[in-house]
Parts: sequence; C-alpha cells; structure tokens
Amino acid sequence: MLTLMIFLPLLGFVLNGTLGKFLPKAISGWLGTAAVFGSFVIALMSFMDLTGDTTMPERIYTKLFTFLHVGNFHVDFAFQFDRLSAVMTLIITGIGTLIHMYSIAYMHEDDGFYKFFAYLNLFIFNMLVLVLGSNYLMLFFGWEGVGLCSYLLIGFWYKNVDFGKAARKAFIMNRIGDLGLLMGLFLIYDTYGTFEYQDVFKLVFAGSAESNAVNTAIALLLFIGAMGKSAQIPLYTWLPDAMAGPTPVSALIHAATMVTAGIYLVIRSEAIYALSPIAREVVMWIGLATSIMAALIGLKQNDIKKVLAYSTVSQLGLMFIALGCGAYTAALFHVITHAFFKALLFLGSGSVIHGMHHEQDIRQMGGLRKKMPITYLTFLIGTLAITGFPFLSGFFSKDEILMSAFAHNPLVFGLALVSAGITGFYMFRMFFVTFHGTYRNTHHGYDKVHESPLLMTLPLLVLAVLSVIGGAVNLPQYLGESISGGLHHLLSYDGGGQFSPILMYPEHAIELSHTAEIGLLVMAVSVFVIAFLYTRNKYVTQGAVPESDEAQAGMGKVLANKFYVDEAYDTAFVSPIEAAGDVVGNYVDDKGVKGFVDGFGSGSNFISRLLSKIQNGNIEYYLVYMVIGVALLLAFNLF
Amino acid sequence: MMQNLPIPFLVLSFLTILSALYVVTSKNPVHSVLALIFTFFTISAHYVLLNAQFLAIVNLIVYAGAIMVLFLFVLMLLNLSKETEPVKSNWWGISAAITAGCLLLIITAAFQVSGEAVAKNPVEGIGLVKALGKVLFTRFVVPFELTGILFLASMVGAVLLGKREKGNDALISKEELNG
Amino acid sequence: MEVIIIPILASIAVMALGKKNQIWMSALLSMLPLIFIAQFFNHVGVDGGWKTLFDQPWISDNIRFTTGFDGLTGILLLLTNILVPVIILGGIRNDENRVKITALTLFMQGALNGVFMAQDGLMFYIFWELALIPIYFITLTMSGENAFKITLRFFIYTFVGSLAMLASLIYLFLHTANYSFAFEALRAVELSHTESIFVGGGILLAFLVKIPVLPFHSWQADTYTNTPAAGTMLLSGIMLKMGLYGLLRWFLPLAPESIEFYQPWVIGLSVAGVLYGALIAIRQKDMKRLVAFSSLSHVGLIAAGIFTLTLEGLEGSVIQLFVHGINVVGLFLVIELIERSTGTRMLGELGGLAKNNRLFMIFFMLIALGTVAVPFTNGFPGELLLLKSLYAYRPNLSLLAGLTIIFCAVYVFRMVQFSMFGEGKGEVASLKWNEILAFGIITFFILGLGFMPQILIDIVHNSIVQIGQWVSEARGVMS
Amino acid sequence: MSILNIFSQVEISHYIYLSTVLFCIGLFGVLFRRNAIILLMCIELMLNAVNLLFTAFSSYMGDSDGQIFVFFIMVVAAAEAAVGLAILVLVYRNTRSTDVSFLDQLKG
Repeated sequence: MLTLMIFLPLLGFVLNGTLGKFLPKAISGWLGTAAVFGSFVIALMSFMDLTGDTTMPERIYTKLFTFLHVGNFHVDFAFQFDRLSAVMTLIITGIGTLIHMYSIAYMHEDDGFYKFFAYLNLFIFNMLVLVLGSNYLMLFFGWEGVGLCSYLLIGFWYKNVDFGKAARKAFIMNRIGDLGLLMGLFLIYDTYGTFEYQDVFKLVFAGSAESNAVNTAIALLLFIGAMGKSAQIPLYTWLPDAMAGPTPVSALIHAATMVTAGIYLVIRSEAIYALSPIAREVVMWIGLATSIMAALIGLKQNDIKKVLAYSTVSQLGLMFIALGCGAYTAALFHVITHAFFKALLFLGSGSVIHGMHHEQDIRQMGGLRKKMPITYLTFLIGTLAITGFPFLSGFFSKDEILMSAFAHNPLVFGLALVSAGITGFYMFRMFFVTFHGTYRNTHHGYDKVHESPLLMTLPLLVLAVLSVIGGAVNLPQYLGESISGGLHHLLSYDGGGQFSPILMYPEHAIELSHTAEIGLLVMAVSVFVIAFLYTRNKYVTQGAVPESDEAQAGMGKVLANKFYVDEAYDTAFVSPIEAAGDVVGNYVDDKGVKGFVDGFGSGSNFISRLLSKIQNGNIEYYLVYMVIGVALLLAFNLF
Repeated sequence: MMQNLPIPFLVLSFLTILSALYVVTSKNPVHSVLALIFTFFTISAHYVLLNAQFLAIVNLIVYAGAIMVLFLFVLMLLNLSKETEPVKSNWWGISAAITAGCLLLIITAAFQVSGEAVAKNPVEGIGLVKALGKVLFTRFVVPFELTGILFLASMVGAVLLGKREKGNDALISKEELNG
Repeated sequence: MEVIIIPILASIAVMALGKKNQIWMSALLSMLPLIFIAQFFNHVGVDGGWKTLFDQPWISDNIRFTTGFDGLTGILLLLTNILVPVIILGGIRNDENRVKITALTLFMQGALNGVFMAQDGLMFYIFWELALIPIYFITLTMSGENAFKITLRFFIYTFVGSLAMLASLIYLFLHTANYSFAFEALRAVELSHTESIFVGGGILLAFLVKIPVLPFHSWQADTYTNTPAAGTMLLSGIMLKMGLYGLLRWFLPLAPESIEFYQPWVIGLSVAGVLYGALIAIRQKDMKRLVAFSSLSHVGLIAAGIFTLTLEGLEGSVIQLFVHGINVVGLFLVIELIERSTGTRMLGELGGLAKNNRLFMIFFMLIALGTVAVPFTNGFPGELLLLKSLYAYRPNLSLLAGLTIIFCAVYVFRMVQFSMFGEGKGEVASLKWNEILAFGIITFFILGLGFMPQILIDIVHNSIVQIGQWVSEARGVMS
Repeated sequence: MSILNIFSQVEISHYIYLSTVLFCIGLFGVLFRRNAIILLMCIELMLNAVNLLFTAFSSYMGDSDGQIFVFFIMVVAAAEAAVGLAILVLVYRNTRSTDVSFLDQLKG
C-alpha cells in the first residue's frame, strides 16, 4: 500500500510524460489528478489504520531494495509511514489533489498542458519520498527532487528568459542549502553510523552529554538545508522570484508543501535539536529576522503574487520561531493551517489573474468583488485566516506560536507579534486594493473581467472551509481539555510505552496562567483590529492607491526594492564568482598553467635554436668542439 | 734534464718541431709540403735512433716519397702553389692556439700525474725487416691481407672520385651548392 | 582475447567496405564484444580475484599476452563497449571522414579493451599507447588552424607521462625474481620507501596526465574543442577512465608504499581541480569547452575519492567513472547534434531549441540532470559516496569539493538555459533512428543506475576489496 | 745496434713530450688553416706524431707489435691521403676552391 501510495504519482508522471502528447487535455489532466487523489485515499486509509487501532505499530515500514551498500555504509531504499509522515502526506496529497483539479481549468489553454501535469505528479512523488523516506538519505532524495521539480515548474514558460533565470536562482539557492544538509548528513553518519531515523534517534537519545557539540553542529548544518528549502535569511530571495511559475505551482510548491520541508526536517530531527539549545536559538532568531524582514518588504509590493510570496516567507519565519522555542507541535500546526489558507490565497490570486487576463499588478485591479463573488468571498476568508481573525484556523496556530514564544522569551514574543501585526497590514492592503475601490485597468474593460469556472472555484470553496475549521486540529486548552491538542497528542503518542513517540522530548509545558493567556490573546486580536481598521480607512474609505515604485522615497523605497538584498548578493557573490571564473579561465589557466606548460615547449625550442647555432655546418667549428670535448674528457679523467 | 740528453736527439727534435711549425704556418702550400717532407725525414731519423730501421725506410718511401709527392702533384694540378688561402682572422688563430695549447697542457699534465716509468727492455733487432716480416706474416697475416683489400678499395674509390663524369662538367657555383 | 581482436578486425572490415558501410553495420560490429563480455560475466564471474583468461608468450617468454577478467575490468569493458556503439550511432558525422573515423573508433575499442584486460605490464603499456594512435588521427581530420599544434601538445603531454610509467615498469621488471612483466610479479617486488616514491611517481604521472588532474590538464579543453565529436566522446568518455582505472589497478597495487607520500598532494590538487574546473566552466561560451572543464571538475572528485583509500571512495569512484563516461558522452552527443543542426555551439548564438524538438529537449534535460547529480539519476550515488569518503578524510575538503554541486548546477543549467530556452534562434533537426537509439541507451543508464547503483557496486566489490587489502598490507608493513 | 745507445740516455718521457708537441702542432694546423690540402697534411703530421710514439714504446719495451701498428697506420694514412685528395680534387672542380669554410652544408 505504502509503495502504491508513493508510486501512483510517479506512474502519473510516466504516463503523462510519455503518452501525454497523444492524450486529450481532459484525460491527461484528470489522469494526473486521479493519481494524486489515489495517493490521498490510500494515505487517509493508512492514517485511519495507524491511529484507529491501538495495536498498530508506530509506523508502517516498507523496504524496497538496498540502495547502496559499501562496506559499513548502508542505505536502504525504504519508506515509513508514521504519524508525522502521515500528517505531511495528507497535506501534500490532499491539497495536491485540489490544486491539480484547479490546474485543469487554469492551464487549459497552455501548449504544455500534459507536461505541466507530468511535472506536478513528479513533484508530488518527490515530496512523498521526502516525507515518507525512512532515513535521512531518502529525505535528501526527495529534497533534491522537489528542488528539481520546482526548477522545472518555475521555468515552465521557458520562452521567457527571466523566468528561466528565476528557476535557476531557485535551484542554485536550494543547492547551497543542500550542500549544508549533505554535510549534516555526513556528520550524522560519521557520528551515528546510520541514516535510519529510528536508529539515529535511539543513539542520540542514549548519547552522552559530550556529544552535544556534535549534535549542535549537525543541527546547524541541517538548518542550513532548511534555510534553502524554506526560504529563510540568507537564502530566501529565490522564493519571491519563483512566482514566475504558473500560479497553481506557487500554491502547491511555494506555499503549501515544498517550502515546509525545512520545518518537517527540523521536527523530524527533534531528538537532535532538543539536545542543542544553541542551534535552537539560532533557528529562532533567524526565523524571527526573516519573518519581520519579509513582512516589511511585503508592505510595499504591488504584484499580487509577490505579496503572497513574502507573506509565505514571513509565515515560515514564524514557524521557525516556534521550532526555536521548542514548540514543534505549534510549528506543525501552523504548517497545516498555513497550507490551507496560503493555498487558498494563491489559488484565489490565480483566479483573479485568470479573470484579469494575466494581470498581476494590484494597482491595475480594484472593485473586483462584484465581478468575482466566489473568489472575493474565499479570498476574504483566507485573508482573515492568515491575519488571525478569532477562531479561524490561523488564529489558533499563530497564537500557539506566540504563546510559546512568550514562554520562551518575552522579547521574541514582542517581535513576533510585530511581524504578525504587519501581516495584517499588507494582507488587508492587498485585499482592499484588489477587491474594493474602483476598477483601474485601462487595457481590459471592466466588463471583460469574469468569475472563474467551477473547476477553479470548487477547490477555493473546499480550502475556504478548511481554513475556517482547520484550527480544530489542535485546539488550545482553554477551549476544553477533551477537544484540545489533537495534533499534540498525535505526535507524542507512544503506543502506551511500546515505542518512542515522534517527539521524544515532552514539550515544555507552557506554564501560563489563564490571565496571561487571555492577555496575550487580546493583544494579538487588537493588533489585528488595528491593521484592519487602518487599511480599511486608507484604501477603502479614502480610496488610496499604492504609489508606483519610482514614487517611493525613504524607507518605502528601500522596502519596495526588497532591502536591496538581491543587488547585495549580486555584488557580494555572483559577480566575484563570475569574475573569478573569468580570471581563472582567461589568465590563470590560459596564460598561467597553459603558459607554464607551453613554456617547456618554447623553452626547449629556444635552447635547441641556440644549440643549432653551434651546428653551423662548418667543419672547423666541429673540430674545435671535438678537441675541447677530448680535452674535457681527459681533464675529467685526470682530476 | 735537457742537458743530459744526447746532442743528436736534441737537434733532431728541435728540427722536427721547427719544420712542423713551418708546415702549419707557411702561407705557401708548396713550402708546407716541402717542410712536411723534411719533418718526415727527421722522424725517420728518430726511427733509426730507436732501432726501427725498417720503419725508417718505409716512412721515407711511403710518406716522404709517395704520399707527399701525391700532395705536390695535386697542388700542381690544381695550381694552388700561390698564396691563395684567405687569411683567417686573428682571434681564430688565437683561439685555435689556445685550444691546441690546452690539449697539450692537459696531455702533459695527464702524463705527469699518471706517467710511470716504463721498463726499459730493448731487444736487439726487432726493427729489422726479417723480424718484422715474421710477425707480420704469422700473427698479423689476416690484418695484413685486409690492408690489401683496403688499399684496393681506396684505389677504386680514388679513381672513381677522380673520374670526370659526363654531364658533370659544368661547374657548380657555390650558390647552387648551397641550394 | 576476442574482445580485443574483434573490434580491430571490424575496423579493417569497415575500412575495406568504405562508403558502402552503413551505420547499422558498424554499430552491430561494435556491439559484438558485448556478447563475449556477457559470457565473461556468466562463466568467469566477478568473485575470486583477477582471473587469467588467456596467456601466451608474446615478445618473450616473460613478456606475455595475458588477459584477465574481474569486476573492475568488467565494468570498464562494459563502459567501453556500450559507449562505442553509442558513439558510432550518434557521434559521427556523415561526411567524407565518416568511414575513417568509424574505423578508427573501432580500432580504439579494441585497444581500450586491451588496456582494461591486460595482465602484463608491458602489454598494458603497449595497449595504452595504441589507444592514443586512433585519437591522434581522428583529431587530425579536423582542419582547424591550430589542429596540428593542439594534437602535438596532447600527444607530447600524454607521451611524457606514459614514458615515465614505462620507466617505472621497467624498473620494477628489473627487480622481479625472474624478469617478468606479469602483474603478480611486478606486485611482488618489494621497494624501499624512496624507490617506491620514484617508481610510484612515474606510474602516477601517466595516470594524472590522462585523468587529468589540475596542473596537467591544459591539453584537455583545446583537444576536446578541436576534435570531431567522436574523438571528444572517446577521449572524455573512455580515455580519461583509463587513467582512473590505471590508478586503481596499477598504481595502488604496484606502489602502495608511496601512497602515503602522494595522498595529500593528489587529493589537494584534485579538490583544487574540482573548484578550478567549475569556476572556469561557469564562464565558458563554447559548449564543448564548458563540458571539458566540467569534466575536469568531475574527474577531480573521482581522483580525490580514490586517494582517500576508503572503501566508499574506491567504489564510489568506480561508479562515478562509469556514470561520468555515460553522462559526458551524452552531453557531447547533445552538443554535436546542436552543432550539426545550427552550425554553432556558442551559447550566445543559440536559444529556444526546446520549441521545435521536444524529444531532444527531454534527452538533454535528463543528461543534464544526471550531470548535476540529482537524485534518481545516475550521478547522485557516486557523488554521494565520493563526498562521503572525502568527508571521512577531511571534512573541510569535502565541503570545498561539495561546492561543486552548486557550481555544477550553475553551469549546466546555464548551458541548458541559453541553448534550449528563451527566444528561438534556429532549431535542432528531428532525431533519426540511430540518434534516438544512442540517446535511449544513455537515458537507460542514467535512470537505471539512478535507482539501482548497487548493481555496479556488487560487480566491483570483490576487486576493490582485494586492492584495498593489498594497500593496507603494504601500509601496514611501512608503518 | 744503433748509432747511439739512445735507450740509456733518453727517457721515454721525452719521446712522449716530443710526439705530444708534434701532435698539437698538427692539431693547431687543422684548426687554424682553411686550405683543405694543408688540412690533410696536418693530419699526416698528427699521424706521424702517433707513429713516433708507437715506435718509441715498441723499441723501449722490446715488443715489435707497436711497429706493426705503425705499419698499418701508414697504410691507412696512404689510403686516406689518396681518397682525401681525390675528394679534394672533386670539390675543387665544383667550387674552384679548396677552402673548407665553403663546405658548410652540414648546417643544423
């Protein structure tokens, strides 16, 4: 079953990749969707099995074959379906199915329709390998695989050179992270002699305190990988550029699933992180910095997808804050809810873009709510969810993160709260500018704007429902002991002591009084209210339109230009490396090494030309040489 | 030690070296030839002193008689008796002298260092025709015959070289020779 | 024996047939040895050491024509006899030189098979040099202005190395018990430390030039650029592997005492070469040059892996040399087809080739992915093992060499981007059956080995373990 | 019996010096002169210096082999002179000169 779950999308990829050209678009699209849906159904069944029956083992394990076996180095091609994997799998295949369905309508005009579905299926396959692999190397497989699919899909419209650049940037930035991850893997193998999660964690658990330095190193190296994949400072700049890909891709890969792989990695390696406070501290601060920085940049973006992209980066930062505080459940909770509402927002923005004939600039929009009621409604729900409207999914997950941050360090809580607050500002800004006010586009008439077909709005509705009720997964304690903390129980379930749970270290019980808790809640909600009122006043009541990038000044300009990070990277890394390549290629190699080697040639040529002067054909000279030679010979014999 | 040497030896040696020098330095080839003949005479005299009577005679006949006459003959033939030789530059002469001098120095030095007294064991009559003939026709008979073949070959070679071939009459200029 | 003779006979046959010869004929001829190799695998097997198959006195009683077979030989025979058909199918242009190049390629196949099977030092050397001759003539068919000069440089370069090796072999020969060039006899010679440094250095030089490792690489890019595609493929796909094979088969067993001395140097230079090649490749405009320098980068990693002397490194290097052969031939085939259709291989002059030829695009992408070592393609397992072995040697070196996975992505995708994507500037002619077949073989190995690299390891494991034993014994004696 | 009992009064070293001097004079001539005929003559002179030494050793040691050698050397010298002169005539015919510095076709 497990194998089938993983390989169904691969089958879809193979079929679409080879036969797709000859299939009608509808079949090809539904084939891709069915493959993912099949996986979803199997995953759901397996999940029921796993959690429904207390006699079930901690995981379902399948070994397909030995991938590599060299001396002591042994890696199996094996999968495991445990509680953490199950949650991830359900998100991936569930949201994957919806997005596939959506894409059938969204991409129906595209020439590469079958190719698109082939890539999407391949992505799902790789993502499943990532979360279902039973060892770190399998994770690395999927890790690189999703990077590749991301590359292929970002550059899907390959005729555009800029898109190609964005795709390469994404892949290369990811590879930088991958290198760190790879080094981390080597260190794991060096230290523990295996890649299998279970064995590693057992050894970590049994390890001595001295191994903490190693664990810290491992944790930091793994985090470098997570930085790349989950777009954290300093490797985050690829994600906004990745919006070059088709919108469903942004929804699936760059919001709901792939970018959360970094979170998954850290949660998976909880045993290691738990032992190294330093690493967690690093994770937390980087998450915090990313979260605030991205949120600030998001304030001044005018491309609807870019805003969402920076929002994603910011939300990922929040998740890392949670991880850094040791609140793994909270992070995973936010992964789930974020997957719901961010997919919803992206798909909604796709619907807008579709209705606007591929216009992405929010300044060209306005007043769309009348033309696109379903999109408007669902987008509103998404916006409310992400900004933390009480009792929607985002509210619960975000508050859990904030609370764990407060328990860890009030300063961090304050900063995270600022970041969460800014979320409200940029999200409502985008929402109001897009859907309220007056229509501003001059190229397409208002009458040409249309609501999207059912195939696109259906996933929106489903996701909207999920965004509303998604918080039920892990309700806070103050709503009642019996219904709360579902996810938490799931992850710390140990089968009645039969096996070790996913989270080996019981989370720091958040020791907060109910008053403090409610105080925090009030703070969070009031930040939300302020953001809502301010933006509503500015963009709806006053009808303001964001100024163009050129008109920006001061801080606004810096933000609109994304803190000039791309430019800084260009001057700091790209140009020097290119220059080094030029210097090495043109001077060191051509003049230096080759010159040195050729020097032997021309040197011996020169000497031989000198020597051939001696050989001038005149016998007298020869005689002199001969006599000198004889004399020298004698002299040598003599002395 | 010079003083202890017998006068005839000294005189002979002096003449030998003098005439040899003249051979080398004389501008006129004919004079050179004549000086060389004189040198051969003095060397023959040395042979006599050394009890090598047969060689002394052969030296006179073969060298002074045959070979030198050949030289003279060629000189006459080519009409080279005049001082036609272009004089070489001084430095060339100096360097040649230095080179030759160096060799001289080294050989004598070598002899000084490694020379051992050779046992004097003169045997009466080994230089006579009879004695030499015996050795030559017994132990050295094969080389002796080979010498004959060598002579034949050189004779044929000389004749062949000297023969004027048809169509080869035209003088080849130096430029043509240098191609 | 047969696998050496048949290609040479085939080469004569092709020459005799001349223009009448068709591609499929020569391709079939070049595949004939595969039958025998399959037989070797079946009947001789890869267990139990380097077994002698054929043994006859040759130049003298002690210089024999001895061929052997084991896993390591098997892998390289496979590589050679798979790639030569690929080259013949896709890599040879249909012009006046076709017959000549085909014949030379077949001849090369025989010589290479000889190199990989030779169990006699002198026979190894002779075939080693014999393999050089066809490449020389193939290169000379190019009438580029510098062709002669470049060929000469290449020839002298490799020749100097080879002569050093010959000197070392002769030195060993003179010290054998009964004056024999047989591998076992040469191996049995006990050398003092100093001796082994000189002898090992000579052997090493030949291989390092051929691989090539950093300072000895300056023949590479120019020769690649100025050789017809078939020559480039032969050089990069198989000839370079001669050097790596030589390291494993001849250098490590014959001069194990000197490894300690050379290890840091070779690893250092190799890792430097990894970065050096990658840096240069990033900025190349000529696709052939780009791949040439990427090749420098990749083989540097392999050489470094061998010298870590870990099991992972040695076996990883075998995987990687096989895989690199497949991938680099694939890349050169792609470049050749692009050049054939558009008349240029300069990145600036190309673009948008993906539009007209989807199939070609898929093949190119797969080969590129294999080169970048994405998981599930063949490049990954070998690179993983090599980096792992380097990590065991020095973690920071592994990090440096690991930068190649970033750089490699940069230059390969840059190449893909500028040639295939963007606005269309010309198109690639639709693939003919032979080209599809050639690509098919390559993709089969890219995907197959991506999933099941263990197959290669199982084949080669015993040979490597034996080599490892010899090395560790000798090092034990030394210390 | 020779005219003089030379062996009692003259050391062999004197003959060695003498012939060395003669040899070097011949050598000097060979180096210095450009006329091919003189060159040949100088060579004869060198040969004679060697002959003298051979004979001296032969007589001092009472072994006739040295004298046999001188005999052979003379033979070779004669042959050499004959062939050499023939070549010389030929060269002269072609170049109208016996100057050896014209003959530089061996240039490297």
